[in-house]
Amino acid sequence: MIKKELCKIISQEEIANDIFQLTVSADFVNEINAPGQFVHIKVGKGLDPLLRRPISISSVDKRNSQFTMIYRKEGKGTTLLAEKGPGMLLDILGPLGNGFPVNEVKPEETALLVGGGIGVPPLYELSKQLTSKGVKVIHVLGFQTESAVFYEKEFLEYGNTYIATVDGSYGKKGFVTDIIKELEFDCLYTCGPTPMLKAIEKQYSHKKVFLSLEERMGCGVGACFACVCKTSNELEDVSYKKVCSDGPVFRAGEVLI
Amino acid sequence: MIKKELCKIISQEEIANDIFQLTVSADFVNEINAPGQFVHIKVGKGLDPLLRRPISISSVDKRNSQFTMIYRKEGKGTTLLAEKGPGMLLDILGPLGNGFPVNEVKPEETALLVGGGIGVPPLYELSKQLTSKGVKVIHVLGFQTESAVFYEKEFLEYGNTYIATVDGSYGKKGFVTDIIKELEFDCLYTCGPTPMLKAIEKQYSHKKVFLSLEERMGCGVGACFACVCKTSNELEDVSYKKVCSDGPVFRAGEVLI
Amino acid sequence: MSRLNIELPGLNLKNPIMPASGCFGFGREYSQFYDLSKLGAIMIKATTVEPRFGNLTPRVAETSSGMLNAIGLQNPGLDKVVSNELPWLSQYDVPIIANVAGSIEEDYIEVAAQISKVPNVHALELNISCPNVKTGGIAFGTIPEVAKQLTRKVKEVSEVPVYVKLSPNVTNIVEMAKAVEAGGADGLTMINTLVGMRLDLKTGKPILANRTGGLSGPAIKPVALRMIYEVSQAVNIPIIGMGGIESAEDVIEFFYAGASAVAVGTANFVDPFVCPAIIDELPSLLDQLGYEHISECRGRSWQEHGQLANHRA
Amino acid sequence: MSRLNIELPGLNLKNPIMPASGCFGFGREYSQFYDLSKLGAIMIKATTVEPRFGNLTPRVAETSSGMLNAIGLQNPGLDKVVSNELPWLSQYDVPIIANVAGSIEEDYIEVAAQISKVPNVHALELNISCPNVKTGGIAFGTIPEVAKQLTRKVKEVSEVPVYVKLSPNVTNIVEMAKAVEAGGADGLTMINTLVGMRLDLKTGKPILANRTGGLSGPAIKPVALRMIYEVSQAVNIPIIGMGGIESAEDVIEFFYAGASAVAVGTANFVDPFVCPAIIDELPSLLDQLGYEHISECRGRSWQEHGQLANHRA
Ligand SMILES: Cc1cc2nc3c(=O)[nH]c(=O)nc-3n(C[C@H](O)[C@H](O)[C@H](O)COP(=O)(O)OP(=O)(O)OC[C@H]3O[C@@H](n4cnc5c(N)ncnc54)[C@H](O)[C@@H]3O)c2cc1C
Ligand SMILES: Cc1cc2nc3c(=O)[nH]c(=O)nc-3n(C[C@H](O)[C@H](O)[C@H](O)COP(=O)(O)OP(=O)(O)OC[C@H]3O[C@@H](n4cnc5c(N)ncnc54)[C@H](O)[C@@H]3O)c2cc1C
Ligand SMILES: Cc1cc2nc3c(=O)[nH]c(=O)nc-3n(C[C@H](O)[C@H](O)[C@H](O)COP(=O)(O)O)c2cc1C
Ligand SMILES: Cc1cc2nc3c(=O)[nH]c(=O)nc-3n(C[C@H](O)[C@H](O)[C@H](O)COP(=O)(O)O)c2cc1C
Ligand code: FES
Ligand code: FES
Repeated sequence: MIKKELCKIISQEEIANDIFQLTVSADFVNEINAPGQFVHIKVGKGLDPLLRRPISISSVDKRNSQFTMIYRKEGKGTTLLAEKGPGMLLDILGPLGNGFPVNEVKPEETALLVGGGIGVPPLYELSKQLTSKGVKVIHVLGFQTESAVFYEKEFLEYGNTYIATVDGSYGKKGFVTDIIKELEFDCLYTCGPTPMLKAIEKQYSHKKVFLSLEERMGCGVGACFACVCKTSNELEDVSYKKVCSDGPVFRAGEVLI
Repeated sequence: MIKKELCKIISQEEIANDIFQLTVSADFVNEINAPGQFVHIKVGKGLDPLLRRPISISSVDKRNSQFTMIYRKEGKGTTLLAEKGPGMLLDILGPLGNGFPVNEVKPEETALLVGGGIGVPPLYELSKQLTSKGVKVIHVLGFQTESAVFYEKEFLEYGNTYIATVDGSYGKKGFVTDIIKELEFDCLYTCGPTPMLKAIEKQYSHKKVFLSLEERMGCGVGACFACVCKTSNELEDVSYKKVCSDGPVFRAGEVLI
Repeated sequence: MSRLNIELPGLNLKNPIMPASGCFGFGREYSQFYDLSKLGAIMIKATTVEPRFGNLTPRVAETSSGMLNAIGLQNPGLDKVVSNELPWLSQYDVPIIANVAGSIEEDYIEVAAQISKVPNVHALELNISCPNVKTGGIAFGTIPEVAKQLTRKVKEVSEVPVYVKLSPNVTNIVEMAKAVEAGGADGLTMINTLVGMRLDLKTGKPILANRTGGLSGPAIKPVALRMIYEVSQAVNIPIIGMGGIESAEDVIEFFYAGASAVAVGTANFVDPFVCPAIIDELPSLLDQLGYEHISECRGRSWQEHGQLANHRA
Repeated sequence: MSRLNIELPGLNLKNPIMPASGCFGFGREYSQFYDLSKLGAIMIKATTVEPRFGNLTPRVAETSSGMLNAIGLQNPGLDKVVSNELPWLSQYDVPIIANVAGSIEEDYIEVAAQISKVPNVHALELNISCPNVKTGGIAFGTIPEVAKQLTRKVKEVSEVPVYVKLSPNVTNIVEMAKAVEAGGADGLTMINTLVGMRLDLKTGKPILANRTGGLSGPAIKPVALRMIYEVSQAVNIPIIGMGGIESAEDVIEFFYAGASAVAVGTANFVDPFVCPAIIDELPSLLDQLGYEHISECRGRSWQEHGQLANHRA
């Protein structure tokens, strides 16, 4: 069930340059059923900005009825969000969408989690859930530059973690795709910029791959048709999927990216 | 000189039902030159609401570089304003307009100050300044109902204070105009709803009367022609006045209300 | 007894609040949030003869107090709407207004003929004003004679009353309204979106793949009110008003301007509960303003006080 | 050397930022805040032959991200503007664009002939689009042939280049633009305000004494951008863009759409320092976006990359 709730901010912290980690308490954490789901946040009370902002859930603490998000301060909405402090209330709609299927990989198998920039956060909860199931996880995380790197330590707790930066200021210079070439895995989960997703999809068309897509959204719940993508099989009954309600996670090959 | 300044809120308090007293610190207090001037406040940081809100200065504390306003929570802007607390910054443009001429009444003479509802606040600083000059002041203040009454005690410090309420729940039942009929004075200063100003102007056409007008404003500084009123003398060189920059205080008879 | 019920051609509304076409899909999504029977009516997403995928993405862009959309009339097509969506909606006690779109006259006629036969479709909304389709659509909405002809032909085949949805992107809205009234329209719905655009600061290119899109939301409310004010005084058919409504106060403002019912579009995206919230707030707002029934508010902006049947005491 | 200078017919602008007509009076008030020589130009308040008092008050109403105004072209009249306002403005090193208004053709012609002789008036802005005057004004701005004739006649008498200010309240803005270009216009300014309305919740009556008014501010920015985008591709004369600009980012967006300079209206009321603030911010924004000169931004939304003279490195 999707809920709309006024959630209290528990903490907010800048964990890398312009990258914020935001924890809120919410009754609807019980409704979160997979890593990779997202929420839709009304950043201000008035009309400015008007629309909600989609942000992924990066980790869930059901015991304390809390969940955490990690976002980059980009434009108007996230800039305003970054100004909020503990105790304030945030109007959040969630949980939304379908997340990563953790059961697609068996205990003892290896999952490769590939994240790019602000696509990294949802992989964190995924990693937690996979390892707790006994799956071996490898993380490959790409960032622009050293100051944008976050959560290396956190990911290391769950498995091998490779970092790539575009400018080579940290980790390996280059793209995540350069690193993953050399790795073995049974299932790949990825979230990040579209070119990265495309490259991965192409490279591993024979493998089991799950991608999390991003698209500009209106409603966030499947009603407005803003966030559609075409399905690969044009002959199918319905030739499109909605990122917000059918996704954001799709099996590679299912949709055209 | 008109300044635009980020003013820190020193205190804000609800002093009657929906009536708020707001004190801010501002460097521009030195520029305030008469009671009855006003400021133009940007209530929020974003675009909602878009326009500034005109609010009168109700008292000035030059020593501490502070001034106070009293306003009624009415619509969107004042509702947002009422939510602000000490320490927050407010974008204020001021001081604006021309206030009440305190020199139009001599020491020992009697000034009658007549305020209606939210027109009462600017009279408070006026009363302070007149009494400090040795003028005798009488206050006649009208409100809707008991719960809307404010500042009776404060005005009493400076002179006789009559209160009227429309529903008779406090003071005398009726309108200020009923009370002032029985009073003697040399000069009358008034601020309040237009019907009240009209009645007073008519009743005392032979007397020295100064009125503070209200009009919906755009710029607040005289540039947009939103707030004009006609001058009484159509033959004059300029047949209109701007409430924001020529007023808000006018001599009765000078403009058509 | 009710203070909110409104009778319009084909529509017996328990209250005058309905989601606007394209902002509520076919109701399924919002049925997660509340019982759709609570609504006065539902305006479903535009339906065309064939399924349409619509425009490329991005399809939405935010603006100050508004948003642009260029969905491009994506919909599953007449057959699916008739066989899947409408039967599903029939579980709710709520009249459906079917939004009818197309590229050529024949399209409109076919959709109208078929969809108006479905029992829970109580009225049609002829979408001659979608700014996001390349052929046809927009021209129907800007040339009075063309709009009139189309209205007439759709009226001939429709089994339910026909409301025509007007485009605000015209020099003379009254002329358009009168033309479709002359064509036999039973009512008007207005306004559709204003054509607008945003550019991406980094690339310099349009944010929307379709380049331009339709502006909706509170930003357009003053334009909607003005047009309803003008049109309601010039025609004798009722208007379902829309454009930026997000509160009970807004609803009253639209009634004052001349609307007989209203639709809520963009605000559903901001708050999925906005329609039931408005419905719940209206009675106390009526109390506060001194009206017994919401219909007393209609046209107050232009009616002489004497003219009002139920004047505020 | 400068990164902001722009040459337009009659106008040698040190930067492309100017206050919009009606939002800056004749400059006196804002000269309290900063040195007016800092501005690219000043568009002064509409001038008519005779002094005008304008409409009754209230003349403004707030809307979401916008405002309505119905000033009604209040101004001291041609003689006073020529004898008092323009000489006062001549103390500043800033070209003046005189906004010319009237009810009948002869009015425009007389104002244009006289005011264009004043040395610091470097261009005229023909206001055929004011929505707040009852006679004349609005018709000039909505009928292409009428606008073209008026432009031609004003061109005949004007001693400086003539820019025509377009109304957005038309079905086909490109047609209007082409008509005035054919009439000899040296440039366009766009957009004027959209006609809108607000009603008072308590009384049910229009807030504005004039009932309807012109909608300005950020709410209309997407409409302005779309119209400039369309028109700039269809005409060969430059456009001074306006409609909701309040930041340096907005300026770039208008250039991308196809504007060659911009005017700032409503934002002056929100922040009297907005024009100099934008001027000061532009260079670093250009740096950030990788442009040497602001003119490189012009028309990027529709130009092929190859077409650009100074493409971003
Ligand atoms: C399913 C999903 C999950 C996401 N999860 C995260 C996350 O965990 N962390 C994170 O930092 N970002 C995430 N994003 C991207 C995030 O939504 C945008 O960065 C954010 O909306 C930008 O808002 P803004 O107001 O700062 O930017 P502005 O540019 O001012 O926004 C203007 C409009 O464009 C939309 N928009 C701008 N960029 C994007 C984008 N990349 N994707 C979708 N809409 C956009 C905004 O929502 C808004 O409607 C996610 C996006 C989606 C679709
Ligand atoms: C010179 C002057 C001095 C004033 N001093 C005071 C004061 O000391 N205390 C006080 O409580 N009020 C004062 N007012 C009235 C005050 O400006 C309005 O109550 C306030 O603007 C309402 O804003 P809102 O957002 O709450 O209402 P909304 O109705 O949401 O405002 C919508 C728009 O209408 C304008 N508006 C609404 N009511 C008025 C009004 N009565 N006068 C002018 N504009 C209005 C607003 O400024 C805004 O632009 C003064 C007005 C003027 C012109
Ligand atoms: C995403 C979106 C899709 C829309 N699709 C349709 C449509 O299919 N048919 C139609 O007639 N109007 C459509 N509209 C217009 C709305 O029904 C409505 O007229 C307009 O948005 C103004 O109302 P609002 O400001 O409350 O959104 C759409 C609007 C939006 C925002
Ligand atoms: C109060 C006010 C008065 C205006 N007066 C005039 C005018 O006299 N002549 C004119 O051509 N435009 C006039 N305009 C329109 C502006 O010049 C401008 O085209 C419009 O406001 C859009 O720009 P903005 O959104 O930046 O305000 C006026 C606008 C406002 C808000
Ligand atoms: S955002 Fe509305 S359908 Fe996905
Ligand atoms: S408010 Fe602009 S002139 Fe007074």
